[in-house]
Amino acid sequence: MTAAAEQTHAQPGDVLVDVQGIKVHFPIKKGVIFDKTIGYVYAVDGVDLQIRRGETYGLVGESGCGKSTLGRAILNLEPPTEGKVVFDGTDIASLRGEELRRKRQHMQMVFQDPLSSLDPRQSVESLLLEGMKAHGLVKDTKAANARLRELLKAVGLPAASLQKYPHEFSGGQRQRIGIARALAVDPQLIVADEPVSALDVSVQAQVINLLEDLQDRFGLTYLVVAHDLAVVRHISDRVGVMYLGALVEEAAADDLYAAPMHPYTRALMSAVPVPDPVVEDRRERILLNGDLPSPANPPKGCRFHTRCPWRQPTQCDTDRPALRVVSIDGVPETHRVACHFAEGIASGELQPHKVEAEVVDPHLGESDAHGSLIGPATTVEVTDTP
Amino acid sequence: MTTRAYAADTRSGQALLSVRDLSVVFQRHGEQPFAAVDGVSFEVRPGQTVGLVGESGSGKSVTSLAIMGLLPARGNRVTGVADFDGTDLLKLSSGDMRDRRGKDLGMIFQDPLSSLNPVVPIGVQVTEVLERHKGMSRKAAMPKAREMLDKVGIPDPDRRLKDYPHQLSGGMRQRALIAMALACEPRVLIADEPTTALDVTIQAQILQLLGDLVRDSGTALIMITHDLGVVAGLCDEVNVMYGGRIVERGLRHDLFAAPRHPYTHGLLGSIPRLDGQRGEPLIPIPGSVADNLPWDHACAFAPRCFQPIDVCRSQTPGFVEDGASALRCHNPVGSPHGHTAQPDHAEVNDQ
Amino acid sequence: MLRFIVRRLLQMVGVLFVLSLLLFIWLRMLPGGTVSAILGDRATPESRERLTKALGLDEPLYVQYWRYLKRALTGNFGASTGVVPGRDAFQIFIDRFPATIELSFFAILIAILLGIPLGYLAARRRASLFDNASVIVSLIGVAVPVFFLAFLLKYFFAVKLGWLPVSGRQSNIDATRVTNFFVLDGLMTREWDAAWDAFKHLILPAITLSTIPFAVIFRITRASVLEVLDEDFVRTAESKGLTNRIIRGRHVLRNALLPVITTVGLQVGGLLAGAILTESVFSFPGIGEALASAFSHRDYAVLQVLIMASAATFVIVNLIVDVLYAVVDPRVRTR
Amino acid sequence: AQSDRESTSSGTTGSGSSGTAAAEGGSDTFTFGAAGAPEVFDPYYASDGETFRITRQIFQGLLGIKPGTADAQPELAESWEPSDDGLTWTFKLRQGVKFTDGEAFNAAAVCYNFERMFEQNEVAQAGPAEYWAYTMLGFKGGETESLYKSCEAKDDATAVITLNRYTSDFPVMLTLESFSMQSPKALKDGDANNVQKEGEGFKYPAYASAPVGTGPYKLEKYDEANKTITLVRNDDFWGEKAKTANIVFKIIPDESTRRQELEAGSINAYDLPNPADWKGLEDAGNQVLVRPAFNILYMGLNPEKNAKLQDVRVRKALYMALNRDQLVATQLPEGAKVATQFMPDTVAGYNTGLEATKYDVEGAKALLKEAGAEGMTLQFAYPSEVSRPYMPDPQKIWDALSADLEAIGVKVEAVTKPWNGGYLDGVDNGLFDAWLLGWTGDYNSANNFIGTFFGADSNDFHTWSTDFGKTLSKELDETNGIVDEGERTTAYEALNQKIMEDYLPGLPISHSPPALVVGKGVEGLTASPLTAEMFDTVTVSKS
Amino acid sequence: MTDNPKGWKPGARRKAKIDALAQAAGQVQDAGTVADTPGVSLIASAWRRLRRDRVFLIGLTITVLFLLVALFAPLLAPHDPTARLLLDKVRPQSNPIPGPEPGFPLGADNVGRDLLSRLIVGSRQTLLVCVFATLFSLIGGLILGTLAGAFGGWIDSVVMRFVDIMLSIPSLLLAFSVAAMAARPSQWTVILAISIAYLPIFARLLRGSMLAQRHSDHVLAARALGVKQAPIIFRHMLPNSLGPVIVQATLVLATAVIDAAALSFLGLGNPDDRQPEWGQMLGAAQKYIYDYPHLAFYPAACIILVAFGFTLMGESLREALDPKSRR
Ligand SMILES: Nc1ncnc2c1ncn2[C@@H]1O[C@H](COP(=O)(O)OP(=O)(O)OP(=O)(O)O)[C@@H](O)[C@H]1O
Ligand SMILES: Nc1ncnc2c1ncn2[C@@H]1O[C@H](COP(=O)(O)OP(=O)(O)OP(=O)(O)O)[C@@H](O)[C@H]1O
Ligand SMILES: [Mg+2]
Ligand SMILES: [Mg+2]
Repeated sequence: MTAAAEQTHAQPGDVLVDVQGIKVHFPIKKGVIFDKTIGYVYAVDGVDLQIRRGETYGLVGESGCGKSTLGRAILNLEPPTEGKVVFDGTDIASLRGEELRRKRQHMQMVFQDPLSSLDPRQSVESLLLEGMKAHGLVKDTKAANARLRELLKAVGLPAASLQKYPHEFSGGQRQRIGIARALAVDPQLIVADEPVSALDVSVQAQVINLLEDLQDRFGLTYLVVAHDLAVVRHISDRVGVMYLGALVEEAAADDLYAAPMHPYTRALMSAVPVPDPVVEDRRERILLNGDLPSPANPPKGCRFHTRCPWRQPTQCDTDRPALRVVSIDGVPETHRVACHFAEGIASGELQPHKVEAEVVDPHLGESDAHGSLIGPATTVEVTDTP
Repeated sequence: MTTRAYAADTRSGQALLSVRDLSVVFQRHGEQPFAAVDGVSFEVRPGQTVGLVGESGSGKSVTSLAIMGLLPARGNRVTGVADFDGTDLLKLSSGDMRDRRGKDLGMIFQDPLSSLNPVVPIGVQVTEVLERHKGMSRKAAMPKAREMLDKVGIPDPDRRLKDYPHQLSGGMRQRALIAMALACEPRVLIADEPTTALDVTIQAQILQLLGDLVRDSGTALIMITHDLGVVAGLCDEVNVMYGGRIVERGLRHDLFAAPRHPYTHGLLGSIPRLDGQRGEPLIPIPGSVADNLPWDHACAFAPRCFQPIDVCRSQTPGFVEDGASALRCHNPVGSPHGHTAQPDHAEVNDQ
Repeated sequence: MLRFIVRRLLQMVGVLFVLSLLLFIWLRMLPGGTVSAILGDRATPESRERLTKALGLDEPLYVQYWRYLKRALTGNFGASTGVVPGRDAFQIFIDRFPATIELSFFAILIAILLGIPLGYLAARRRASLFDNASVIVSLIGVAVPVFFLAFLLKYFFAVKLGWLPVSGRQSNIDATRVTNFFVLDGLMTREWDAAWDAFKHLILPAITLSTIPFAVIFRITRASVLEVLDEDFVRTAESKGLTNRIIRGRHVLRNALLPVITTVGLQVGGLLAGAILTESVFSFPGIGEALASAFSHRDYAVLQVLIMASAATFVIVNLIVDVLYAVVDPRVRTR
Repeated sequence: AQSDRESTSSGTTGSGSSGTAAAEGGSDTFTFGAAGAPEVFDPYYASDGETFRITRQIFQGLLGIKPGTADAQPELAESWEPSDDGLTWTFKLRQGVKFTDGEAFNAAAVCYNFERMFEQNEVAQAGPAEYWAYTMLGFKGGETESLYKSCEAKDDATAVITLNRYTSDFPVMLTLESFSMQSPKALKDGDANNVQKEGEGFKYPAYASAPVGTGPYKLEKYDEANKTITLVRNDDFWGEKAKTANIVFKIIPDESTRRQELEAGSINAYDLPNPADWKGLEDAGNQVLVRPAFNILYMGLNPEKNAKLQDVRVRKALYMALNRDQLVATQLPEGAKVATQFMPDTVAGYNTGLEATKYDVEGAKALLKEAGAEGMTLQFAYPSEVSRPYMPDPQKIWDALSADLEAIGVKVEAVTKPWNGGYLDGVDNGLFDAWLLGWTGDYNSANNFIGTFFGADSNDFHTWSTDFGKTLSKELDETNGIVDEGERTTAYEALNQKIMEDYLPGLPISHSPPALVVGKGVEGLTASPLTAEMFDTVTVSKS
Repeated sequence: MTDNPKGWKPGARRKAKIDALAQAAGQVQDAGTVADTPGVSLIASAWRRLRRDRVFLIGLTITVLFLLVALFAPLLAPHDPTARLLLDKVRPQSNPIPGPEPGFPLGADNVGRDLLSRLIVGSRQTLLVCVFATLFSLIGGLILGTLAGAFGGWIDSVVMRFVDIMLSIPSLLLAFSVAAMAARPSQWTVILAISIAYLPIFARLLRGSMLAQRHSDHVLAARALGVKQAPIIFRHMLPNSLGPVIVQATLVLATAVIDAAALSFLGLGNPDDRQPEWGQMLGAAQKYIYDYPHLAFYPAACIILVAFGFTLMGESLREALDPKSRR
């Protein structure tokens, strides 16, 4: 975590959210009579990140890697087990009760599933007013009404929506309501947890554009959580890639795409389908073997070593790499990666190999012996490197 | 309405499954009849992958279920032809259809966990197909089932045979489903959003598996998805559905290079691409599916279209086929009436 | 799994302990009491006082409870004062328990054998005449008061037709008692007539007792089959072209029965409650009848033992059901 | 009036026996539907009718009861003679009688029995030996002096019992089933007196489940799991052998079930059919045997609780308000009578001259006004969960009476408690202004009625809080002490009149005949006012 | 790298983007998705579904009839239900229960009170018993369930152990004991007894759905919004957990009547029969059941009918509120 320490001293004024070594461990309970904790799900296990005022920070990673938990922990909706979240100068991870509640005015959340995140029994009006009331922003009804209209207009909903209930809207409109609700209290930070993944492809763009537009108008800071790398890259200034509770790579969005350094980022990028047959036909595809290990029992050393095609003996299995700036020409300081061999991989010195997966499944490698239909799915196929 | 039967493309052999003018009308007690699928025609040849794309509710699943004869027994009316190797599947008795399912026609569903019986071991779920269609005993079928699991890349198949679905990871479950569908070597495989519930890295594995399968065994694959990216990588031919009808068809390179239907066009323009330029605003398709017009006397997509013309709201567009491609649009992108896909179409539309 | 069982059993001990305390206080707060029940309308203040003192009921509650607890821990739950005066309360439980088990067993058997198939059929033919009719029948079973139903059953099958006995557990015949499960005893000793006779005595009370569990099992089965029929895996099974028999048995029923199993467990509590009425109207010498009689006699010792035993039975049966559930449902098993 | 464990019958003493004749062509089993389980088979420790019904067939007392009446008759004692002061009683015993365990019945056995009853441990004194405590008033070494002093076996055939004080209840009280003669050897072997406290109940010795008497039947088995009791004929019985070889008591607590069992033919008789069922039962070919009423239903009044009741005019006004004729006609079984005093007419000392108080609403109102108690409030209680021979349906009786009271402007507050669940407690503790209760005589003695009601220092009627209470108690004591029977009877008659006309401590309502029903083909059963039916004369024809 | 048909330059023309966006939003309005009709709440839309449900309508009709009868009972009853009009005809042996005669279509009871009037007026007490018993158990269950479900943790553990203990005692016995505890039995003791017997069921049910609500997105959203604890519980969690509880309540309404009858049967019911109640009439009828089964039949039939009505309503409510069965 030395890298993180360095960062905190950088430009404190500019940083809105400073997450320091945050951990969220969910206890696994079992026991006679009284529940006894027999283990933990290491959902988030030591993450440092800074979000600057006005920027959009994207967080990607596969299902279950802890993105949502991290997002919630930052808002203290999931009390962190360890670590600090300094928001605008206050450590919110340590806040409780009324103090925390007051602080919430400045940090809001937009949820993945627009329907389930809206109380089905409240009309849009009461949904929107609720937050304002909670923070004493409603002075008189007239002003409140004007404010509601303004909000709806900002998210592109007609004023008639106020008297309606969430189930009467389409998916995209519901997400707009969710966004309006977050905006209602004039927040500085909005954590958007998969804001578009539940939406139909054709309306995703509406919401993405809306988010960007609102950022421009209100100077918002975003933390956008998503599993769709394309979406994240599209809207984010900086992107963090998570794997099994920790950040494995962090860079400006364009840098990350131009030169992914972590083997996992590379695999992830190569796996995202592109709606273009030309690209699809020629692209490099790194097929990973096996599945995400359980966060309750994460592998020792580098968390990715069980699936990593570039895994090197011993060090990867024992040492957990920290996020660091790599010393490669042309790679900016803001591009950090948690891999022991990032330089070797980038230079091509190290070549990918067949993964003998362990932990997840001891017999994984044997499948080839029996004339598998799918061929060497366990190896990296490099059909065409651009 | 000028729906013609889809003329088989003779370029690479005979169609194995040819769906013609398939319509499914749902009629619930006391409600208006509702055509979820309306005159859909397409065909698929051995070794070919045909994609069916479109957003939620466009009738993709209903189409596939109709072909498989799996729609609920009551409350719907299916018309049209699903010609499989000379027999019309839609005319078969339920018993005969039962004989075909699993043997000639295989199907893979979206959510691998809910599609597997949680209380029956994987092995039994694979062998039961063999027992049913190959007349094998459970004992004889086991080694074959093991072989199938192995084939789809499930490690340690012996152990997995005895496992229950919840003990498998998402990717493995989907593989198990594929193994089941493939156990009797069906000639047509319908995959209904087989990767939607999976992570990207796992999705890549499964797509690879399906691609190899079609290539190696000559199975005809109907790939249903809403993800254009998936289609771009896998399908030979793509059908785009909207509001229960196919609105555009084309070979994959043609379709992606020059989408002609405003919906296809809008779709391509509204999804961010990993390889695109960042910061470039997306052009959303306005509105949502709920805005659809009925097809009877209009184009269903007209309310969301960026270049509608008057006739769009008053007349049903016909399905015009031209070799491998086909289109259902009054004012295709690039046609004289409308505007080519210019980025500033939004401004034009202001008028 | 073993941990789970041990844990639940330990929990049960805790529950029973708290229950014993609450029960102890509660029973003694009831108006009336053992003393008036024993002395009846001849009681004089003097005899009342004498007896209260003799029974130690004049001491502070905590002293009484402490004494009770000490005794109970050695297995001595006190002597009955009303149900069978002088008899060890626990012995009464032992005497009566087999009857209730036998009765409940047959009742739940009837409920299951009727409820599950009917529920399944009703779900498959949803909204049909058959479906509606069976829903109504199940309702009538619940809404008709036990004594009325029992009366009608006895009237037709015992008095008018003479097919079945009116009440009791067995005719006064020479039957060897081994386990006090009369049907079982008859079978074990090959006294077929005794077994048959005991069985005949069970039919009407078992039917009466089964109405509520039947209705519940029927409805749960119906609802859960309806739910399972909509599941994706049934569609998968259909897509594999499996025969109807396998789809219904292996895929639909096996899943639909999971909630039914839990329900059956919970019905045990209901059965014990139902047994109070059913056994009373059929003079069936089981726990329920003893409870009713103990209650009207304020027979503390017996009430205490029986209620605690009922609670323990309830907990244990539900433990068994949970274990069974785990056996049937692999998802639970590995957790 | 036994203490009532089951909400049913009550019964009493010893047994008489008649001749035997082997049943011919009949069934060898008589099945009786009992309403409740017996307590203990040692009648000395029992107090309820269900037990006595069974033990009565097994045991006999020195004195028996004449069938169909409440009167005493010789049984194991052929005759008895008091001394002039009434303190020494010489019993001439029947000879050649054997207990069913082979022991001889003689004077030594009699004295053994009395000494055994007299000498009880503390536990038994407190509860189980209820009847002795109640009639003999004390035990050996106890605080209170017992009536019983000693017993002496003059010779095998002569037993002399000495009392400490005279009471008119002696020797009739020996008809009580509790005072039956039991085999000394069996008592000894079975450690019969060893009653122990166990928890909040009593544990009875082995003898209590293996009783040995001299009666026409022996206990065969008590099948607790099946709740049946089987008796078999005592073939060595000294008198006429029982006509039916077996008696089975099947315990069926629910009344309508008993009736169904009878109709189905699986029992031959049961006790206390609901009066509403009598007609239906008879129509179906059964016999309803109505017992002469040996009971009294009264409305108790508590002048201590409600001061208005201190005034006899108020009590009289209430009495006049009650339309008892209508009550008897509409709510009580046929044969029920309006009560004129606190005892049935078969008891010696009954005053035939007394007339029932007239139903007179206006008079009642006037009297109430005169007493200044217009619009008084009366908290009037009745029991739930119970049905007694003297009140088959307490609620309905209460309904009728309270409606009558309201008709004269009394405000009636309803109170009800379950019989064992606070009602009896409430009466004893004086919680109610007025209440419904009654009494079935234990034996034919006036003292057993009015002596019990108003005699003691404290009683349910709280007479000691009234101006007449002490006088009445003294008068009762004196009358009870008159040794000469004729003189005593006259005195009781006079006292009854005084009670009704001057004191009116409570309001006697009615006497209701309880019944017993036997099925088709059952002959030879005589209903007893004391519910002391003997079954040895019963024959059951196979039908 | 790829062909980019739109030819946009990165980061260019923000303004155009916003215009396009405004346009898109405008079109949504044009399309008329969000019409100017007032909103329809979830309940309203459930009601719309229920209105077409024949089963529900039958149940509703029965229930409403019952309510109307109870409401207008004094007007409907031909006689005073407490007046012993036919008492003179009562003879314990020959005619314990007067049969029908002109003006008394169902005859009278054993003290000569008009049976029909008692049935009609009895609907009131019956309604009282079932409504209040359900209400009390609901309120009790709501309190316990809310405590357990809203706070979780040790409160949950303690409350739920308590509820478990209550559940492990057969409910009738529980009702017994409560009824027997009462110093003065009345319909209120019956009500109390029944409500205590059902309380644990409501508590469990509510806790279950409350716990689910606790982790639901919309509750999290409210928390994230900084809404205070009390409104979260009472505006978000509770209302959304009530569905299954309400359904259960309609079923308890039905069983409460039956249980009241059982208590009466065991002699623990309301002893004052001057206010008739069906359960108690049924309990009283058992004495005469052999020869006069109609005494039991009428109240039993009424109870069955009403229970049937409530159950039908409950079942169709359950279906209507279950998102799965909507399809
Ligand atoms: N409340 C909780 N209790 C226990 N474990 C939890 C809890 N919430 C999340 N987890 C576990 O923590 C891990 C990370 O969960 P999280 O929801 O943050 O993942 P995610 O990256 O958002 O995944 P997804 O893309 O599926 O939303 C998972 O293994 C999850 O099972
Ligand atoms: N059993 C049914 N009864 C009535 N309507 C149905 C039924 N099944 C599907 N529909 C309707 O038919 C339309 C098409 O549904 P379908 O499932 O084919 O869509 P889809 O394209 O597969 O969408 P998705 O991407 O969400 O799976 C939808 O509007 C749906 O509501
Ligand atoms: Mg997430
Ligand atoms: Mg679909």
